[in-house]
Amino acid sequence: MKSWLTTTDHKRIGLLYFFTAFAFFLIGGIEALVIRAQLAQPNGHLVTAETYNQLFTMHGTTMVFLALMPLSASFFNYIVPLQIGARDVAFPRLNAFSYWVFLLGGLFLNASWFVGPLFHAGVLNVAPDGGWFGYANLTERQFSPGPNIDFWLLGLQILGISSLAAGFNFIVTILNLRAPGMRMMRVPAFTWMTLVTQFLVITAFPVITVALAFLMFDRFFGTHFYVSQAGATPILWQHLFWLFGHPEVYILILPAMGIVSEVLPTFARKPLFGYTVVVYSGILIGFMGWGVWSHHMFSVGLGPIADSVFSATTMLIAVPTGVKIFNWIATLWGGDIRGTTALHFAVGFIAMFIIGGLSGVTHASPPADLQQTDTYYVVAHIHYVLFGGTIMGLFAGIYYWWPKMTGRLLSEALGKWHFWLQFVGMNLAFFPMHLIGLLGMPRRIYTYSPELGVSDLNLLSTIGAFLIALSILVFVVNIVRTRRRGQRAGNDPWGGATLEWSISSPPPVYNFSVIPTVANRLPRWKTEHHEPMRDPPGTPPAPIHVPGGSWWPMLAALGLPILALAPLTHTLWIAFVGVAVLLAGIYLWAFEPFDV
Amino acid sequence: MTTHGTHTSLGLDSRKMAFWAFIGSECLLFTSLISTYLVYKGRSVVGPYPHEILNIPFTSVSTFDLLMSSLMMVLALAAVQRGDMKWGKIWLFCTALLGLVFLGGQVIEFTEFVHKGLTLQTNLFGCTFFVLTGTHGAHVTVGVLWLLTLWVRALQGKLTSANAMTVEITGLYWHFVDVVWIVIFTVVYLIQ
Amino acid sequence: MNEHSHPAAGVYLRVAAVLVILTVLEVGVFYVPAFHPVLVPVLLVLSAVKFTLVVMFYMHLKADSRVFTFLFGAPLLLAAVVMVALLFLLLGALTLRGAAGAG
Amino acid sequence: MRKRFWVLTAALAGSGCGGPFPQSALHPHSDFARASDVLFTDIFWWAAAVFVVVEALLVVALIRFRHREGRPAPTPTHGHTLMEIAWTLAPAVILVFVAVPTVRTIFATAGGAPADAVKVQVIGHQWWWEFKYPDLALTTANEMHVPVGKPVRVAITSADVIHSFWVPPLGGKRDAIPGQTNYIAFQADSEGDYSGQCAEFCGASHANMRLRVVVESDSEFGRWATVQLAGPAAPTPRTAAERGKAVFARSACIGCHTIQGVSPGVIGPNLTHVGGRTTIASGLFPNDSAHLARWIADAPSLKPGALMTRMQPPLTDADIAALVAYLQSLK
Ligand code: HEA
Ligand code: HEA
Ligand code: HEC
Ligand code: CUA
Ligand SMILES: [Cu+2]
Repeated sequence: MKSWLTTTDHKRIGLLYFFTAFAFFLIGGIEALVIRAQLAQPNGHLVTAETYNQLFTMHGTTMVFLALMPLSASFFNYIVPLQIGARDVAFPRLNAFSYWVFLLGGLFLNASWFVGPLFHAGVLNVAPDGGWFGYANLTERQFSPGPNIDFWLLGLQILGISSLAAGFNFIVTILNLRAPGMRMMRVPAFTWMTLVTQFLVITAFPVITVALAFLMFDRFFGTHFYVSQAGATPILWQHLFWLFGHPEVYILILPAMGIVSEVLPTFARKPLFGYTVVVYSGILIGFMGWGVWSHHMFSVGLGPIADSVFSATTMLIAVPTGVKIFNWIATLWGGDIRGTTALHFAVGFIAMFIIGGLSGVTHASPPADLQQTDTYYVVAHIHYVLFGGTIMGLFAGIYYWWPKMTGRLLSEALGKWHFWLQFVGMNLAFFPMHLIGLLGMPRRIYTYSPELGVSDLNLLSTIGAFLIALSILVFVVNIVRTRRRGQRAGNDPWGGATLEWSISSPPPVYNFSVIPTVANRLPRWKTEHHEPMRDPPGTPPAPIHVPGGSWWPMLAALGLPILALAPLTHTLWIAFVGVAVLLAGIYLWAFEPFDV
Repeated sequence: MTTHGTHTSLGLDSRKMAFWAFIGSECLLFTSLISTYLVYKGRSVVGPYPHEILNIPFTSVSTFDLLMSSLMMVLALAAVQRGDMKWGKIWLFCTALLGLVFLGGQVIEFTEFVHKGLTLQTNLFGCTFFVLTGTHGAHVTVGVLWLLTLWVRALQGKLTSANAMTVEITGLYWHFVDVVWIVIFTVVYLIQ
Repeated sequence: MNEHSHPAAGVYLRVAAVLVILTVLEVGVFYVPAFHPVLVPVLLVLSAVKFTLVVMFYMHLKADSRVFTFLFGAPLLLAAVVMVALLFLLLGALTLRGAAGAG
Repeated sequence: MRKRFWVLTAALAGSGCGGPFPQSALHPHSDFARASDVLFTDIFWWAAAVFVVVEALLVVALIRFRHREGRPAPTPTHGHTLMEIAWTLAPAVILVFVAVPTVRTIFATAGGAPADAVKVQVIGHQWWWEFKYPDLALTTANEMHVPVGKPVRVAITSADVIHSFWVPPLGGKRDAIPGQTNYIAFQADSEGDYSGQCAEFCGASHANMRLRVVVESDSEFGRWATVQLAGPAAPTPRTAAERGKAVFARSACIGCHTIQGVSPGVIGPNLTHVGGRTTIASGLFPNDSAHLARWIADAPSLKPGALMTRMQPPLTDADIAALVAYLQSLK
């Protein structure tokens, strides 16, 4: 127990990330199920308007910040150091800090469901309710007097710190801890996409930090950053939010694209087609992702010139994305494709992401988007890219790397059930939403009139959502079953080309008994140019020093939610406690002897 | 935290690299703040307005002070790298002291503004000005704490030329805070 | 590690002198009415020079690894572009609104 | 299969005249809506083509190259420059065909309108719509009337938070933003009663912030305007309506509602001609006695968060009945 709390081992932290994020995914999913149950019929009254608003806000926020990002992070943690032949990440304790901040931030946000009575309100009353992009000025104290928005903005502020810390850590890890011979153009595609993602993180998060800080000042100290009566404009929030928000969606998709780029070659037994192009297009997507944010604001009235410019830049992103897709198909082409569950999910990713991408292109055309924005058509788009894309990709990664992470193979039979249920379920749940939106149903409404003529489609969608839930249950059964009865994995159940497969599953604490020297991009494969490398010996030739654990990252992390309690409860002294804890953690951490 | 200090793929110090990435990230933080200041410039519906209140001579002195602290900082680093801990200590202390002087100046400035009727809540100028310069001030505060920590460690004899990298990184932070001020001084104070 | 590439104290002092002179110039320009038409560009250039001097010499970017230049320079460039874009979008939206819609 | 379903339903929506899908964006009834629709259809077919081609390639690859015993190990191809160029250029070219009409339509639908257009000012409130006709000097709420076949320019703003004005059959939405005015322009091409809805999340009753646009002939529009311009109907002496007027005048109503010559409130909708509307509470309920009575007694129970609070002290049933009679008399 203690060893898990103080761990600085990237593999353990990876597992902690996985199970925590998966729990949040279930919570976000349950929120979605309640949403779907409410909307199964017109004039539904399962939940009140106020509860519904909290549900979709927390659903979006949870899925984005507490489920998908940290699920990706669990692979960054577990896999990246293994893929580059490192003993750990560059800053193991900072890594632990990131995890604890994430956990505490997530708990802080979700605590809002239950702590209503402390704020003289009921349970299920004070959770955030301004939508996941929390548009000002609805979020100002004047229009949202309760603590709901406070929970949201403080929680996001905490989570941002976690992501930023991880961002610096992984950039340095990938740039600086590669095994000898592993030049940048030999780095596996997943690690490459991780690197691009982290650059997006460290540049995008400061912007939302500032946006949230303004909101915080407005709510707690009476400033007027988003108050039009004072001469300001609430549109500033939208710019700052989407300056962050659009890079954020690529933060969510790029890791999944990286996973797919690993899974396809392994199961087609063919190198990734156009590796260099795939890597560069990933970089390009990340880069271009910075120039398109106003496509979320076509209805704001930015003027025809701005609309045209942002429309064009947005459409351009289809080019590098398409390039990736074509290269993936070309990877399969001429291969010897083994239909494992991981491959199913990777192919599912491609098939579904195309739909989401193409609806994205219809959004990118402002006059068309004016009929689509803020309707279920957008909800369809986001779930095709986020669920059809990211979640599918992450499941591909889970089935692919689970044996590495636990030493046991997930059941393929259950895996196929999981995949097909999820595939059918998601299309049933999200495809009708295109039509629902075009037929005039706005998003974020807790009820709709039967006159709209979308009741049947909504029912269909709800049925699909419950099918997805069923598929997730199958997955849960699969991991529980695998714990005891799963087939042993050995070092390399799939015949992978990259370094993580050269060591035992799960790997020893020190990862590599001898740090491998890398001579090419596919070290463990035989190609026309080279023979496979020799895997490191099972036991290290000399004892390897492994750093012990540390309590201080957790202590420092604890300072943050305490600090956040101060504004939430309007109590100054708590702020001093928070700062004291934070500083204590940092000082103890900085002066603790810790050698790697 | 000397992680893999000896063997890195780029032959660069990991902490220093992380710090440069951090500074890159901070660029976007300050850009967001400065952009907001600029966007809202001249949009306050009530006074006081910048030209009525900003004290250029006073702030010029603060700017000079911060520039000099940067000089002290590089001198401190050079001394530590030479192994000259005597001067290392002196320069470190001077850097921190000048940082404190800057903060003192900011306290005086803020108090004066409040007396003249400009608070956080008064108008958009107040909001954007105090939050921007306040964020910078918070960075200076962290820097001063950090410098003083190093100075105390040096007094205890625990900071030696072996820790030159620590001092160098502190310096990176300190100079960055200085260049941010260079921009703020121009954009907020001189371009009214 | 790379002490040799670090400039000596003399260089630091000279840079400091230039920084001070530039600051004096900035404030001077601010007070000379003749400069008012070109105040903004002049000030921007002067402060950019100061910025560059500190980064190049005090932060040793001039002599240090290109990796650091990239880690700092890329976000800085991005930041600059973002700032310009924001100014266009928001100032345009706030002041030209009437004109845009009146047609 | 999925696509066929789409096309089928889209066709369904297109053929049924307004009927089953009153808020459909696929069934345009103005030049603005038609421009968006034409563009969308155009992009949709491009997207459909890309979809079919790419998914087909994927499926063919999966079937042709699935694992079979005895298949020789694949040759390790690493890439192909010409192909890379080809599949970079092909999407780029398609996008040109999407981007050019897009930009053209953006400028064509930028909200410009001839000087003689009917001008309507739309003000979003939590959670109802206020409509002002500056040229006609009249104010109404929740039901907007415009003449058919005439250019209409709508100026949109908000009194509190951000809303979005959206009547799909007449065209795309524009946000109602406090401190800013946005414009759309359209020319309705057939008479009818179109429904719309606030499309930007604006708090508790965002779902209940609906509206209607009545597109009518020029003469009917003129008649409507004349009625709106007149003062409120005077209730017949010694009827419930007259008692209602008295109740209104001594209750909190006057603080929030305007009835010309009776009360000046501006927090809620103008009630001068409320009896002439077909719905109340921004398109939520039919304007009948039962709903009016329940609304007056306890609006928030019908519409979560409604800023028309329960009257304190509560009105008696008789008072409410009188108020209903009065409001219904205000045709
Ligand atoms: C994983 C996350 C993710 C990804 C990858 C994307 C990808 C894209 N998105 Fe999406 N988007 C979101 C998540 C994502 N989006 C979310 C969460 C929102 C809503 C936020 C909210 O309001 O709550 C949103 C909203 C959103 C909007 C605003 C809609 C509105 O509110 O009105 C727009 C508008 O342009 C848009 C466009 C695009 C485009 C053009 C892409 C492109 O990157 C897609 C590119 C891919 C393809 C095009 C398919 C593959 C390409 C080919 C096969 C080549 C050939 C193709 C052509 C020639 C067209 N998205
Ligand atoms: C980031 C990823 C992500 C993911 C994965 C999902 C997944 C799902 N989403 Fe989500 N959604 C968003 C991101 C995401 N969503 C965002 C950003 C918004 C916008 C929010 C806003 O407007 O602010 C949104 C909004 C949104 C809406 C619109 C709400 C509205 O506008 O009013 C709807 C409506 O149907 C919806 C539905 C679903 C469904 C049915 C799923 C399903 O796929 C969920 C599947 C998961 C499960 C079903 C969990 C399984 C649970 C069990 C099996 C129970 C077992 C229990 C135990 C073991 C204890 N989502
Ligand atoms: C606190 C302010 C307030 C008071 C007092 C008030 N109203 Fe209202 N009223 C509103 C608001 C706000 C709305 C719009 C609510 C909505 O649709 O969300 C409204 C809506 C209405 C409507 C529907 C109008 C329409 O066009 O749909 C009627 C009818 C009405 N009020 C009648 C009354 C009567 C009668 C009284 C007095 C007994 C009264 N109101 C008192 C604020 C008030
Ligand atoms: Cu008004 Cu939503
Ligand atoms: Cu986007």
